[in-house]
Amino acid sequence: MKARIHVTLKNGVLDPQGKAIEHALSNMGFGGVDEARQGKFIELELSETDKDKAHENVDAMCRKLLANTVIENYSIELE
Amino acid sequence: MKARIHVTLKNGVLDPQGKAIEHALSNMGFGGVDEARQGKFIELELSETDKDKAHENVDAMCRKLLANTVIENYSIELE
Amino acid sequence: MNDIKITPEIVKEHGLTEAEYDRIVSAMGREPNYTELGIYSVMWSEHCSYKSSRFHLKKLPTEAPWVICGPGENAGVIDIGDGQAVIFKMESHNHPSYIEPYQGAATGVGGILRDVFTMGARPVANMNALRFGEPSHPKTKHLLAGVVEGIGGYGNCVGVPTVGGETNFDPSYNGNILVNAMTVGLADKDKIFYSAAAGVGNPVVYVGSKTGRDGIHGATMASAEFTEDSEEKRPTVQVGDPFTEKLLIEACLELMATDAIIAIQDMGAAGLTSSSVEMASKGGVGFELNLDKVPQREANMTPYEMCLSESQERMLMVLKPGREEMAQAIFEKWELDFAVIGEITDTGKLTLTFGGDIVGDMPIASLVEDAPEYERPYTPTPTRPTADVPAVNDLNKAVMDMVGGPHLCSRRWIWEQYDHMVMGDTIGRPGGDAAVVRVHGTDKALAISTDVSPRYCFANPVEGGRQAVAETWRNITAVGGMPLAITNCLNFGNPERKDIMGQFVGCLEGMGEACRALDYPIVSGNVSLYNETNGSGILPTPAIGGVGILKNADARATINFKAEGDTILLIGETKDELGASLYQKQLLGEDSGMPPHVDLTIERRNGDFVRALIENGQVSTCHDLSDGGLIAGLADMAIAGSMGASVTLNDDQPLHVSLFSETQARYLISADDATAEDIRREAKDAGIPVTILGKTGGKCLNVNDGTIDIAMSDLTSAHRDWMPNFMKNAS
Amino acid sequence: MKSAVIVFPGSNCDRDMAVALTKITGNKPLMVWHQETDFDTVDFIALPGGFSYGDYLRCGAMSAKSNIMKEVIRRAEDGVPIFGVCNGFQVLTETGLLPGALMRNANLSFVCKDVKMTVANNDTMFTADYAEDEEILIPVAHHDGNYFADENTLDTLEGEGQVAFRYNEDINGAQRAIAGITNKRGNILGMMPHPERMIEPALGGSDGRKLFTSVMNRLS
Ligand SMILES: Nc1ncnc2c1ncn2[C@@H]1O[C@H](COP(=O)(O)OP(=O)(O)O)[C@@H](O)[C@H]1O
Ligand SMILES: [Mg+2]
Repeated sequence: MKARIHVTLKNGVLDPQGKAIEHALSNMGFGGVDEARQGKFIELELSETDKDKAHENVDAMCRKLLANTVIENYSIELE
Repeated sequence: MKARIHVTLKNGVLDPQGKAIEHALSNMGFGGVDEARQGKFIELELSETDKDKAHENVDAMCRKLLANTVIENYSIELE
Repeated sequence: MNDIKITPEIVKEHGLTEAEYDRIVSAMGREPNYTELGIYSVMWSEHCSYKSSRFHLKKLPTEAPWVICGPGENAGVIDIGDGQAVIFKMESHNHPSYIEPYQGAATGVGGILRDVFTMGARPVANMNALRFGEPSHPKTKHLLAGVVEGIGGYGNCVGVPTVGGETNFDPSYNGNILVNAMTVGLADKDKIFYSAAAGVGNPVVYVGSKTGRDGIHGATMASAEFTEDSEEKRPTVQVGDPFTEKLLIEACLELMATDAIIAIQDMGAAGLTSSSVEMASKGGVGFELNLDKVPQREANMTPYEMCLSESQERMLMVLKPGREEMAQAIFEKWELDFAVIGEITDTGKLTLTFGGDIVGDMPIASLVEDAPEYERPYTPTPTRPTADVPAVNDLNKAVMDMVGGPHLCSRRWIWEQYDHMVMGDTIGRPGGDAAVVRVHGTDKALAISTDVSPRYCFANPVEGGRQAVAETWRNITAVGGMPLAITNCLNFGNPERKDIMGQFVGCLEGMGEACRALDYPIVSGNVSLYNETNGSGILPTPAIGGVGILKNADARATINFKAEGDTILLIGETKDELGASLYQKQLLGEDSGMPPHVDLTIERRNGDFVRALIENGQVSTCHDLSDGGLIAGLADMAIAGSMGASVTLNDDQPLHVSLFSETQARYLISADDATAEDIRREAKDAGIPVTILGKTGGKCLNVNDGTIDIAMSDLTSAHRDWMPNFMKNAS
Repeated sequence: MKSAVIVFPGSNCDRDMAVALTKITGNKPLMVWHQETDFDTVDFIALPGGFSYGDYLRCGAMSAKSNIMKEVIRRAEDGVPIFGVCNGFQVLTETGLLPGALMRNANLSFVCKDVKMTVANNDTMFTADYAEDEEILIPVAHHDGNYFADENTLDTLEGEGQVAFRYNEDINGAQRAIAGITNKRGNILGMMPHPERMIEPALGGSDGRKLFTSVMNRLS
């Protein structure tokens, strides 16, 4: 089973990478970008076949390592 | 309109971050992770309302800035 | 894959000529299979075989009483006393850095680090010599930003300080940037590791990262000219993993503290193939490798791919029998792969098995010794007539333009992205002449400098070759160091062109002369040819990396003026030498005439004099003169010292000559009046030209009572800001 | 003063820290590998700079989960002084021993240079030898030193005197120019600048020494 995890910054947390992207795009002449945010996208290949168990597991991974819940949110998709 | 962009390493390109995540998860006692890959997830808030134009635009942004097409692939979703 | 029939097209794709292919067939006594062809092609590539350069490299002086190991091993080794040795080398990563600047430069740093720690040294300093196209070229910013980030990204993470380098811009590098990286390491003299394999039956061990399909054909790419479609060769780019490199350094050094290793070699260009062939060839033995045992990152890798992969952060070792378990425990502690992949044989062959079959079987000797060697025809660069270089109208503006322009401005924007202090021994930081790094735990220090003036090499290769060597010698001297030996990275265009080959031969001749005259041998180096795009080559760029020693790290000089009211002295004579100068090129847009002459006797005499002044504590402020001449040197010292200076130049030459001439073997020093007077007398007695120029202090740089009068605040900001302004909005 | 330096895979200022501790305290520190679960009793624990686990995922994230950090957390609870520099600071925030997070520098570039900073609170065990508001020069070398915490946390930090050092110029975008903070109890300090690199004139200055002597004096 594959887990697709998005780790994004919480609202209100400054995002230096996103800001830099906004800046760079506008310098390059790309107009009309009102905001840019950058997060992480992590894909895990799991041997688990039970969806519920997998979700529980991946959720623990996110809480304990993959996301820093002080500043980040995460979401999990399994397929 | 919102653009959601995934930037991932091309197949076969070494992913040191993914490798380290794999390692760390297994050290922490999370078994059953056969592979981990890390990519970027970028969200853009666009003022463009025409979907085709937006796509064209974002595609150019990806090629010129957001992805390093030498080693990375990208995909775009608009909503 | 070995069923693929070898056709002339396939041979050509591998960068081999028909004649070379015939040579392979006769060496093997049969047609090679696909894997074997691949292996021959990388072993016989320019990059691995030095086929165009070997003949001339042999002429370089490589010996001195303090040389422990000269060219031929992974890096050069010199003795610095007290049972310690310095191990160093410089290497190019030009082509990969043009294609992917971050990863190209990063893996360049990784590769040169491995060359040095594979010999038993702990790396203690990195340097980088960089050349980019003209600032206005659309790619320059992007390449500069990526290269600097890549060098920093790798070096910072590994924890080896990047302490200096050089950075030039010239249109000839528009399509071929140069990224040359140098590593300096320290080892115990009796704990140096070599690559010659020995002992039939001994295990061949693979450690480090797993093998993937990275950079296959990298070595052949580095040996081919760029054409428009080489941007298509992209998947050959390798990704560096500095974290793994750091672990590899620690694990190798830990194993090296035992007696388990017989031979060790990093897997560089052409990976597993070239490392095993070189180890076997040096030891006069054969290798049998079982490719099934190679740690693999990807599924279904073929023997061809495994042999040619340039995955990074891997090493090959021959261990004493029975030490495998102990060694394995060390590598496992550092979380690195460890695999016994074969053993030494007495067949003199490289034998490869895979899935129970023999997939390659080649005589080692033929892979190495039969590699073609070309004495390529060349035409010496014609001597140029001397040039008459006129004065410009506005000298104030000239100084501002030069000091605050791309060629002489501060490189701070670059080195602030490098951790230049980690390891706690950097006492001479970037921004001065040579970098100074203490030999940990002693009173000694190493002085390190990389230099070459491609303008001079183009105008007159022999003079340029001499000058490059002499300039590193001078930079080391200017901090108080005794220059000991050099490494080099010879970057040139297509050697199949007679004029390019003429540049190569000329530069080497000049380098050799300078090395001999200065007792400053070459102990390692690297050649990068075919730096050419669509038939237009780079300026000849034989980058030199020099290493010297300060016996007492406290007695050293820095470039900043220390106190107001000190006397400024010029050591050495200024001649009318504005041919091929920066002044001529930048301000007049011309490049003609002969470059400054390097008189090696004078070089040595002036340098030895200055070094003695620093060693005995009379001088702690010193700067050698190079690009931009006297005024550029003076400006550097004033800016670094945050104070002005007033000087008078009345040497019977036009003022623009006194200011901008690039006459060699000159130093500026400053000292209090009494010491300055002593120095003047000592110089006179020694027959060394010395001129008292003026005084430090004030808020302006003032020449000849206001003929030049520039506020230090303006000069300082122009010098500081050019590069950050230029790099704004780079991506 | 007996100290320990924790070594993670990828730490690279561990030797620098050990040299500084040896020179200033006169005792060689214990070097403790991340896989250990226990080590001798010490008076002071340092988490050095570097790129533990390559700084992959997030700086300090993986080290924060290592065996040894469980023990470090236990000792911190016992009141043992803990000092994290650069990557060590990042590890401390990742474990939650210190509040907030260290994000990518605002201009996204690694920065290595001497920085003027101010001792924002000299009434801590780590800063007592400095004068009030003393201006000191200490080098930084980091890619992720941009200190972030929500407004409430920042107010609390300031209100409780937990801000130990502040940059005099904006070098990385850190909120309220915060360069180093302590925990509420005052036995844990995390800072981005490297005092261990500024302990003798040959290195460019000695302003880093007082940090170590402060702790020494407090403990003796
Ligand atoms: N790419 C670089 N990386 C680090 N330091 C650099 C780089 N380029 C230039 N420098 C530093 O800038 C200073 C000036 O360089 P350069 O003009 O080449 O010196 P010199 O003329 O004395 O050889 C030196 O201290 C050098 O080490
Ligand atoms: Mg110099």
